[in-house]
Amino acid sequence: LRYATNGLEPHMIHRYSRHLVLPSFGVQGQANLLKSSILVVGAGGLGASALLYFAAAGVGKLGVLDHDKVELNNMHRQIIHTEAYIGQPKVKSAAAACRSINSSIEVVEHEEALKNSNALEIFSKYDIIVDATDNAPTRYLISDCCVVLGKPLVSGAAVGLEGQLTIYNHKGGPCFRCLFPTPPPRAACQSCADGGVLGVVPGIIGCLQALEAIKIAASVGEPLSGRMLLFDALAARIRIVKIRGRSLQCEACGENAIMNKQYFREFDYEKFTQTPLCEAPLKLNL
Amino acid sequence: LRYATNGLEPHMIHRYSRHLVLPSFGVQGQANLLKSSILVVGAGGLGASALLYFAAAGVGKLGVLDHDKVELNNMHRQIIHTEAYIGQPKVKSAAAACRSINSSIEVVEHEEALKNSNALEIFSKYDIIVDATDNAPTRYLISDCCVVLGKPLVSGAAVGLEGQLTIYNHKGGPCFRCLFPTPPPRAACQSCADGGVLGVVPGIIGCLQALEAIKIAASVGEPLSGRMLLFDALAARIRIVKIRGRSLQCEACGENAIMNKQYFREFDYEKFTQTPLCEAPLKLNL
Amino acid sequence: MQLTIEFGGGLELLCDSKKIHHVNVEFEQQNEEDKLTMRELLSWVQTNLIKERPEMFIKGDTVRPGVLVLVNDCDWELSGQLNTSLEEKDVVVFISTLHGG
Amino acid sequence: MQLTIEFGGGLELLCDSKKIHHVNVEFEQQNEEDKLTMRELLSWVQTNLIKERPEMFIKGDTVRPGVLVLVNDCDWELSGQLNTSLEEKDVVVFISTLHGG
Ligand SMILES: [Zn+2]
Ligand SMILES: [Zn+2]
Repeated sequence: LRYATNGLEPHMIHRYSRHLVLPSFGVQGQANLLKSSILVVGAGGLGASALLYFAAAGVGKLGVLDHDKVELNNMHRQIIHTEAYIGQPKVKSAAAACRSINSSIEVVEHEEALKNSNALEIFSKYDIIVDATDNAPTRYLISDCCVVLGKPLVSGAAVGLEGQLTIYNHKGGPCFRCLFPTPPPRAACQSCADGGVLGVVPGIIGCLQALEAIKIAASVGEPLSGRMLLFDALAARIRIVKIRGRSLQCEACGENAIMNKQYFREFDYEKFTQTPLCEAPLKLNL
Repeated sequence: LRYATNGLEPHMIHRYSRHLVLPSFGVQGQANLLKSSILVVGAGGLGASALLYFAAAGVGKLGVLDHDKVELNNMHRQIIHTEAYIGQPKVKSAAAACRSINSSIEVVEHEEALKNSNALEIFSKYDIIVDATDNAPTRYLISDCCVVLGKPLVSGAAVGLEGQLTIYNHKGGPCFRCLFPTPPPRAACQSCADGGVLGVVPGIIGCLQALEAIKIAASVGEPLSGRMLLFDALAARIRIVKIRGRSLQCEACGENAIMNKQYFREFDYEKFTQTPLCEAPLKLNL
Repeated sequence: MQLTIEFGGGLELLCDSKKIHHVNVEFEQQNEEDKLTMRELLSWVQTNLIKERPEMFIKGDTVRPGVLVLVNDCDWELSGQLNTSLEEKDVVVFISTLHGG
Repeated sequence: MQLTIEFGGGLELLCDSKKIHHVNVEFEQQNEEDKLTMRELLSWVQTNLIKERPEMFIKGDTVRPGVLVLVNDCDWELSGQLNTSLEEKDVVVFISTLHGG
């Protein structure tokens, strides 16, 4: 077999050979991926598997953003962190794991909480944003920031034994606010901390987020935009449903949208959703 | 919150707290999992993610069987192996990774090729077998061995941008031979080595294998038995289809089946499938 | 009219943790062309299936914010929302969006 | 008769790498109750869709070993295999089983 190598170095040809021989991915797909940059917001249950597969696949620049530290009760699902990193920043642990499986990519550590004041600057350095966070205000903040900057957003969520996945703000598709213009009541927003989660469920959704972001970065296939995947792990049922397109009335991306950099920086996401951006973890009393 | 702890030690209650609070999993599901034993045959693309989630979730005894060494061209999909282990046995590398994320479970290394002569003895030590291998003769061998020993088999496969998943030989469901009594022609059996594979595709299937095996081990939910999941990564389409039940004519599990320990030990899987159990890897000429 | 009604994303907790309901919805047909719409179905569901915390399902005359409604695997925004008319054997899904990870 | 015919697991390579085919299959109806069966469809597919290596699709009078056939997401073993009769708008999937990992 002989291929056009498209500027790939010999060690890359060897490492990614199983991608290069794929007719529907090939040298061009790999070259696109190596030139791409992806930011994963959240190095928890969703981010763990997504980050490892991004690093392995050869995303050129891989950003990790988180402000938490690794805890023992993360270990049942956050397979990117080893016990040796308990008590240390998740970003540091996750970046080390990514580098240990692929030393030839750039891994960037953003050890900070995501806020209105830093989101635009950080997001603007990446092509694709992956939402691997765990609360409603952060999800609105991330979506709005992606709309303002025109970045595609691969959004995953998992609680209990269910997961959900879609792509927002991609090629004229809807943003998070198009689907959810009004935030849900706070009682409807269970997190993995208070509701629990079967560890492998965010693992599956995180892998699917990695797949969708890799497809966008490599320019291959049909992205999961305008569609949503609904996963029921207990029943082993998966639905992929058709969702609405961009809403003309959307405050973020509609015809008369008020969202811009200035408005974004001043928007109060905690007040809007009646939920703090960073929740104090529930303490179990056993 | 206060729970019956069912013999779980305090460090386990802390580690698995997000499982314990799940009404549909809970303390009983976790206790079942901690008492279970699972063997993963193959520490490659499928085994990589499956093993990590088994270890994280707290499978009591986790076996890894493989005879290969870690190579650079595995790294794009086999996220369990770090660059530091290139050239070393996959079993050693995978076991070290599992222990680094959960030192409280037992990890057993089987560094050998699976053969008629060792399969019965090894499989008999485990409750559930996970087929994460890459060729047709081994898949027949594993299924037959599970039928002879009465073990459920969680079977996954991935090539190119597609994946497949089902459970064989579980609670009266079909075995691999019920579906495929006659082996396919050798030209129809592409491996990841010659056909290529997008790294995250076996990652997704491996996670789904982990989920299904965890459900069986914990006795929760509806297993994917009598059903098969068909995954098309490029199109982002997933079908879960109904497949035939156990075949009365099946040579392995049917009414007049000839398969038993003796017959199994002497069956020539290479001749039956016209394929060697261990293929020499394709050399790329770039 | 035979319908399948499913709940997910935690909404099943409002109906005894049962996710899938095969139901027979009777409604008063004023004339031949009169069809059951999602507007009527919502109130039928609230009366017949929701066992607790109805405020987690309905707000005003529609579902509460954060609930996606799917008719035959398609967002009801695409079929007319409350005015979507239903046919025999349709599958209606109510699913609460998840935020955890 | 309008049918959707899909190929997967590598079988699409036999038909110009096209996975989904929306087709109109005409067949000679001897009488009113005469229905198109999978037996006739197999030979129609072989003639009209398979462009190369037909031996990778058919062996004898049925599909080659290792190919699963699904009619409306259900294994054709459950509906009578070659004798399965088809209805308007049915979806027939031919998928080769994978062994890689
Ligand atoms: Zn919008
Ligand atoms: Zn059988």
